[in-house]
Amino acid sequence: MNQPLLEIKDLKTYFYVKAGTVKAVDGVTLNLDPGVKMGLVGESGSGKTTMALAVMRMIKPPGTIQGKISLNGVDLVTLSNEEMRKARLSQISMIPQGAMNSLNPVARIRNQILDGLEDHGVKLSKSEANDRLAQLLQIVELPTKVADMYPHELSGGMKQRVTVAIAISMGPKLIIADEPTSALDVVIQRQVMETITRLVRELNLSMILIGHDMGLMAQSVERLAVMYAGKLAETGGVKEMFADPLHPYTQKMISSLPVLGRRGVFEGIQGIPPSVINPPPGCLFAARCPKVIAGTCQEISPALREVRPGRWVSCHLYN
Amino acid sequence: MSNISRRDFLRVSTTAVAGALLAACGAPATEAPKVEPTAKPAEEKPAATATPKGPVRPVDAWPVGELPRNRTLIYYNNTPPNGNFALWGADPHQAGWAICQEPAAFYGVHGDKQYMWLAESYKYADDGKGLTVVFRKGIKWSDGTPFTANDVVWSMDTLKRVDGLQKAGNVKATVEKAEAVDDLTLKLTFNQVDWRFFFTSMTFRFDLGDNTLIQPKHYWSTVADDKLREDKFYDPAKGLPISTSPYGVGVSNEQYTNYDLRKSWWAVETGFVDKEPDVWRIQQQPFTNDTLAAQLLINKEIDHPLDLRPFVVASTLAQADHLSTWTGRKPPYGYVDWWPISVQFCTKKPPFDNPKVRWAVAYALNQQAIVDIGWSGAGTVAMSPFPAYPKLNALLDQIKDVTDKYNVLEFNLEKSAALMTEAGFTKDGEGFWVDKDGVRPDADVYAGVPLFGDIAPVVAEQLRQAGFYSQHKAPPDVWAAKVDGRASMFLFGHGGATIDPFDTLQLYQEANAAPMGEQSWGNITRWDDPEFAKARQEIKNTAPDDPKMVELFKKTMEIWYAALPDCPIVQWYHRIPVSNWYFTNWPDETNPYMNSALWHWTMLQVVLGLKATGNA
Amino acid sequence: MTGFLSYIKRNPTLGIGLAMLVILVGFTTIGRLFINPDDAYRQTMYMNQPPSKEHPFGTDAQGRDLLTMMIMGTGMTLQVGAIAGGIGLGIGIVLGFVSGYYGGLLDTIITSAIDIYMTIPSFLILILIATTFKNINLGIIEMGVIVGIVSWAGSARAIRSQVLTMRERPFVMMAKLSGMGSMEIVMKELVPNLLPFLVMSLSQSVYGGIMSSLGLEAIGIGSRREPTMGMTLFYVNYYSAFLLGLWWWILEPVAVIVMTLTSFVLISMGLDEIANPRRRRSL
Amino acid sequence: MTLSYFVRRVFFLFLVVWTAATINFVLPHLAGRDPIKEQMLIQIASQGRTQADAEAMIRTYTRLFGLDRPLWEQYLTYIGNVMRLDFGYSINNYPRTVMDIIISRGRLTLPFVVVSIFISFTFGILLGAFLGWNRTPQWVSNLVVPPMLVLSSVPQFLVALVLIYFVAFRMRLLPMNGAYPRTMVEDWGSLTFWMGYAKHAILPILSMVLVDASGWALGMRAMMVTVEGEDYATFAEAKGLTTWRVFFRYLLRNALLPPLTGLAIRLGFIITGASLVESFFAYNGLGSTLGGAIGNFDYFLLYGIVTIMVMCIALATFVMDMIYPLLDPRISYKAQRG
Repeated sequence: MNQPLLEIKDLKTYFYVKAGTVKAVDGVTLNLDPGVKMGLVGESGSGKTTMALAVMRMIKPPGTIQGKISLNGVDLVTLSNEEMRKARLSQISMIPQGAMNSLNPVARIRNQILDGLEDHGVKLSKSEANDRLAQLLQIVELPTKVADMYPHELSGGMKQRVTVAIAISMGPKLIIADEPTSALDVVIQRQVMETITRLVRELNLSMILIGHDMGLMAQSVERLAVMYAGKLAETGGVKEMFADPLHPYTQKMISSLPVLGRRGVFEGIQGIPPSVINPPPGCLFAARCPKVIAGTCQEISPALREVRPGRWVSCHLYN
Repeated sequence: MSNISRRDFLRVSTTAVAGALLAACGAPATEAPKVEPTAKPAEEKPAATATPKGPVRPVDAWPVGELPRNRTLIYYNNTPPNGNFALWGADPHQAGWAICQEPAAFYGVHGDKQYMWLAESYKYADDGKGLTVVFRKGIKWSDGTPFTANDVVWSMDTLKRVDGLQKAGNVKATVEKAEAVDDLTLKLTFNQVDWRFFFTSMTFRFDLGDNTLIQPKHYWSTVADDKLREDKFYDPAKGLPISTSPYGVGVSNEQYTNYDLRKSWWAVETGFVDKEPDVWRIQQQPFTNDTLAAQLLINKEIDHPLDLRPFVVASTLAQADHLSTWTGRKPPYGYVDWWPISVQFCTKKPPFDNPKVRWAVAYALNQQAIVDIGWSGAGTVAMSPFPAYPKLNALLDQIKDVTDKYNVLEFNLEKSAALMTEAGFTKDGEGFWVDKDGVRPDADVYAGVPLFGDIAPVVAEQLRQAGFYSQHKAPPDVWAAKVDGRASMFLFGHGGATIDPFDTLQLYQEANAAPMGEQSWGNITRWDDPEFAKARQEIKNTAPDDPKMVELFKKTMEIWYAALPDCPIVQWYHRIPVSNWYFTNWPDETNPYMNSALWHWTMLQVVLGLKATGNA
Repeated sequence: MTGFLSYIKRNPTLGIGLAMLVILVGFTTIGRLFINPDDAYRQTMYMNQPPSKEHPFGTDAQGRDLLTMMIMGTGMTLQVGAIAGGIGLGIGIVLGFVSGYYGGLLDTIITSAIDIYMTIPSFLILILIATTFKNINLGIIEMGVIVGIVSWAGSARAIRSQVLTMRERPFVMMAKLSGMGSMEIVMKELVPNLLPFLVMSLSQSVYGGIMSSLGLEAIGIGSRREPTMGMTLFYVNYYSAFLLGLWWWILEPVAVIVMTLTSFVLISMGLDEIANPRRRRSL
Repeated sequence: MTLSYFVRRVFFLFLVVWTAATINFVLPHLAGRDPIKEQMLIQIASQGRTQADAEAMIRTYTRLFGLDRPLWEQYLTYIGNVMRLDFGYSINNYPRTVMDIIISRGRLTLPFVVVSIFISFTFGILLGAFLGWNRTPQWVSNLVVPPMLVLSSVPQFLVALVLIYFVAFRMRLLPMNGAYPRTMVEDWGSLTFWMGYAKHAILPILSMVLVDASGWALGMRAMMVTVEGEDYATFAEAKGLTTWRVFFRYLLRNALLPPLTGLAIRLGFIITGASLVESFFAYNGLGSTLGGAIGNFDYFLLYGIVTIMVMCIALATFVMDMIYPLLDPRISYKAQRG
């Protein structure tokens, strides 16, 4: 456990648009050890998905990525485009958000799975390919005949299982699951999530699970990171965080859950999240913060620091 | 695309000829044969086919293969016949294959030349109720069958016998009986006096007339009467179409039609013509637009287009030295056609049933401005419904007191307004004439597409300036609009008159002046006047060179001018730039052996006059 | 207003399109104050004059002042487009809503009609109508009406499919449950929600109307007198302006046409971003 | 493919043709026109006939064209004739039949129109996809899109005029007019003829392609942007696929579907557009014949061409309907397309 699998240092993802600079992700620092599952939570627009895309280096102009994202000691930001492309799926892969639309509607499942393999240099004979498909589909609990079907012939849960099969097809070290079950109904959500957690455990992968279902988080992840307006508010072990939230935002968030630890979706806090276009200086939560320190919070942006082992928080309260 | 309809409009204008009668003038016509550049007296040479003079034709077979460009005359016309040389059903007029037809005689008005052709001489019966035509010896159809007077008899009989054939009017109306006295002599018996039959029905001039196309009896008598109309008369393998002409049809398709010089021609064989034409092939291509035609002329790709707009002609001449026109390189770049243009009135429709209103229009029109604006000055005004030809001009000169009294060229808005006020009109707030109910009379000027595109807008605007609520209209059904009487005013040409005013006067036939509600196609103005009819009848019975003619003409025109069923505006010009690169000796004002339009019936004469330059 | 401006900043396509349209409308309305409309018709001896002080846009072969013709003609062409677009969209809205909202047999009939109509090119029908009917005085209004009548199928189909998706949205369900009548739901719920889409359809219909009228006029089917852009092109062609090198006479109507059509294309594209949020480029 | 789908599409095909044919039949009657009479008027006037004589002639031709029978009988005969592709005689080119003219001119137009459509579509689609692609630098779009906007709204005939003037007239690089060299006879079996035909077709094709491809490209560009916003586009990239695979298989492949449905309908626009272009190149094909039929008011020819064009378009739509489910698996042969 000496070398973290993923090491994000001062990651900034800015979009330079006409109206100004959108600081979607602003100075996030985060470590993820091998085999660890981390939850990433925050309100809509807090920069979770952007951060996930930044880690995959899939930010398009006018967006930019600054900082360091190293995976197994390799800085992804400095990789060539081609190297980065190869790293996707084989090193980091993604389980996308919209299960309904994430598969190419005009291609058979077979091709959508094999395309990824083929473009990462895996050459398979026809029978090898069939074996591989059968194996992958079996892992995600789908019948083999799915391979020859089109996406529109599958249910939402089946589609999401296909994306999971694709995500693990090259045996990556890290999986980023971006609200993987958000589009599914509750029963299916649970089945799919069980499959994902089972796979992550069996294959010993690391995972970043993005979402706002705190109950799901409590069940699925070991560590939790809270994002607010493009910045990291707090990270720590999931149990610790629930038991003793440090950041006022985290505190409000957890206290607003109806029944702690059970299924409950974090819907946010009263007040409006701040605009991330040309954000003001100071703590962005200051305007909504019940414990605001007048003079300081509005002026100085709090740094993220480790207040106790494994607990990082960015708040002037803990200076 | 609509140049085709321009042709349609041209062809319409010959309405005159139907029942032409009486004229004391058989004589002048028979004296007419003169020395022409291409025809020589037959007796001077033995009939020699074996030793042609001049350049030897590089062909043994007919139709011929590829020929040098400098022996190919390329001209624009409407869409080529596309293997459709149907004679009796379709109207072959201006279809471009007049080259395949030879008449009894040709006439060129600009040089006042008559070329006796298949016929050697003709003579009217003393009472004017008959005609004898003698044809030349040695004429052969292209398939070798000798031509005889029986062919002419058969042609005329067929026109009389079968209903609904093209060009049947004159023969049906006039010819009682056609018979062949012998192989070369045709004897016609008329059911009325007609001193003009040879000229109107057997002589090619311009694109005019109800000419009887003389057809090979031996071919057509094998076709059933009810199949005549459908016969396309085309099959190169069988040598169709059969004709006496030096040119046969080689290839005819969608893109072009080749008229190739045949292996032999009766006129060379008999020595009537001293040598074969310099033009070995005539290629007819479809005319589509002025711009392209001008560019092709400049690049020497074609030799002869249809007539072009004055601006285009000027610009084209400026870009190429090898081009010339009838008037050389100066305006008006063309010759006067037989088709002077008038603003014509529907004289049975208010308010134009009132001569005062018609004259108000005449005073409102400034003819010279129409020429200046519409044609940038390249043209002349018309003060009468007659084309400006020598014999007709001479006649008009002798009735100067009438034309001075009724001067349609006078532009005088006060007189115009005074006449309108007299007719009971007042002006409304916007300055337009309204009748006593406050309604603006319909004064739209209908004009065909696109022939009048340059002058019609000017006419309409001039009328607006004078208070007529007028607008230039060119709907697709412009023809029906006139004939139905929906159009109150329309631009149109008239005539047919070339050597004698009768053909034009004949337009205003009382029998054809249908009342409103009926279609009137013979006499579109629907104008009808008993006095005029009587006077015209007298002209009909009088020879053109009779001294009485001037008096009669004066009397007739006095009635015409007073009533003014149409107001003359401009003489019509054919402005045709021709290429002198491959062929020279095009007819022009210094050498007016024929009018130069190749789409006319007289095409053969123009082609025979051309000389190859040998330019590569 | 400032909100509008700041929106335009984010949607420059719409902004440029609107700006071009405003310029054109301004050109034809404000321009009218400075010219005598009669100059667009009056022929003079000054033919084929290149641009000069007296005639800033030059003159045509009939000696008409091209500046005046452009000012008048731009308005007329826009008018034809507006009439055609309005009528086309009007029919499209009625059929689209009826078909999309009520469904059933009515929908089947209307959809089949649309399908058939779309298969028969409207330009051919236009030609048939314009050449068949006697004595139609093809003025600006008539032109607009004819073009409008034949060009409803596209917008009807598009509106129908929008209504179909709208119909399933929760707020329509709510409205139905709360006992609103069909007409009320259409007017109070569907139309406001489809407004950006309808405006976009209007813009497209106007574009189509102008395009069709230009096509007809360029081949000579139209009012010979009015200096609409299509008729001007007809005369450009008729007088072989290109051969004569009268560049101003060609360039001016083409510039107006390009600007007009482009403005409507841009407006449609811009409105599309509002009407079709999925097309917004995601951040 | 189910039988019922096939039957339904065939039925639709006939419905379209029947509708078009009926419009053709009804319009002149609605307008109260008598095509024969009008056309004969023009021809008769040049013969200088008496009224009685002219009426006899009109009677002859009315009988010949079958216009003297009761309306319903005319209609049935007419529909029957249309189904047998018999449109009667062209009034202006009598005794040529309308079908004869359509075939002999259409065969000159068909290759040139098909090639035009093919080139404009392929080129426009690729260009549009490229411009709409998020990997294409913005400046490329800024540079290319404005001229395309202009080009797509310039009348085709002006493009034709410019091309003729510079390429053919001034530089003499290509022939100015005609469908093939006038020293050749139409012979589709000969390679030389094909070469000549091709050489003459370059400029007309170019003047249509320049305008048309711009239109396709603009439409395709917008489609690409939409497709790029789809989740599957993002996921495709996350899969680490090669750039080209993402571009062709995931983006272009999906963005292509809506334009493809428009392709069949586009056929009609192309032919009408061709009518002016053809006349500028003195290309005596179907397009300029349509123009001529309008100008001459050759009713039967006009209606024959319109019907044939509608048939072609309906047939093309039918073929598209048959192929489309292969391209877009979401559309099954069973379901009705909405």
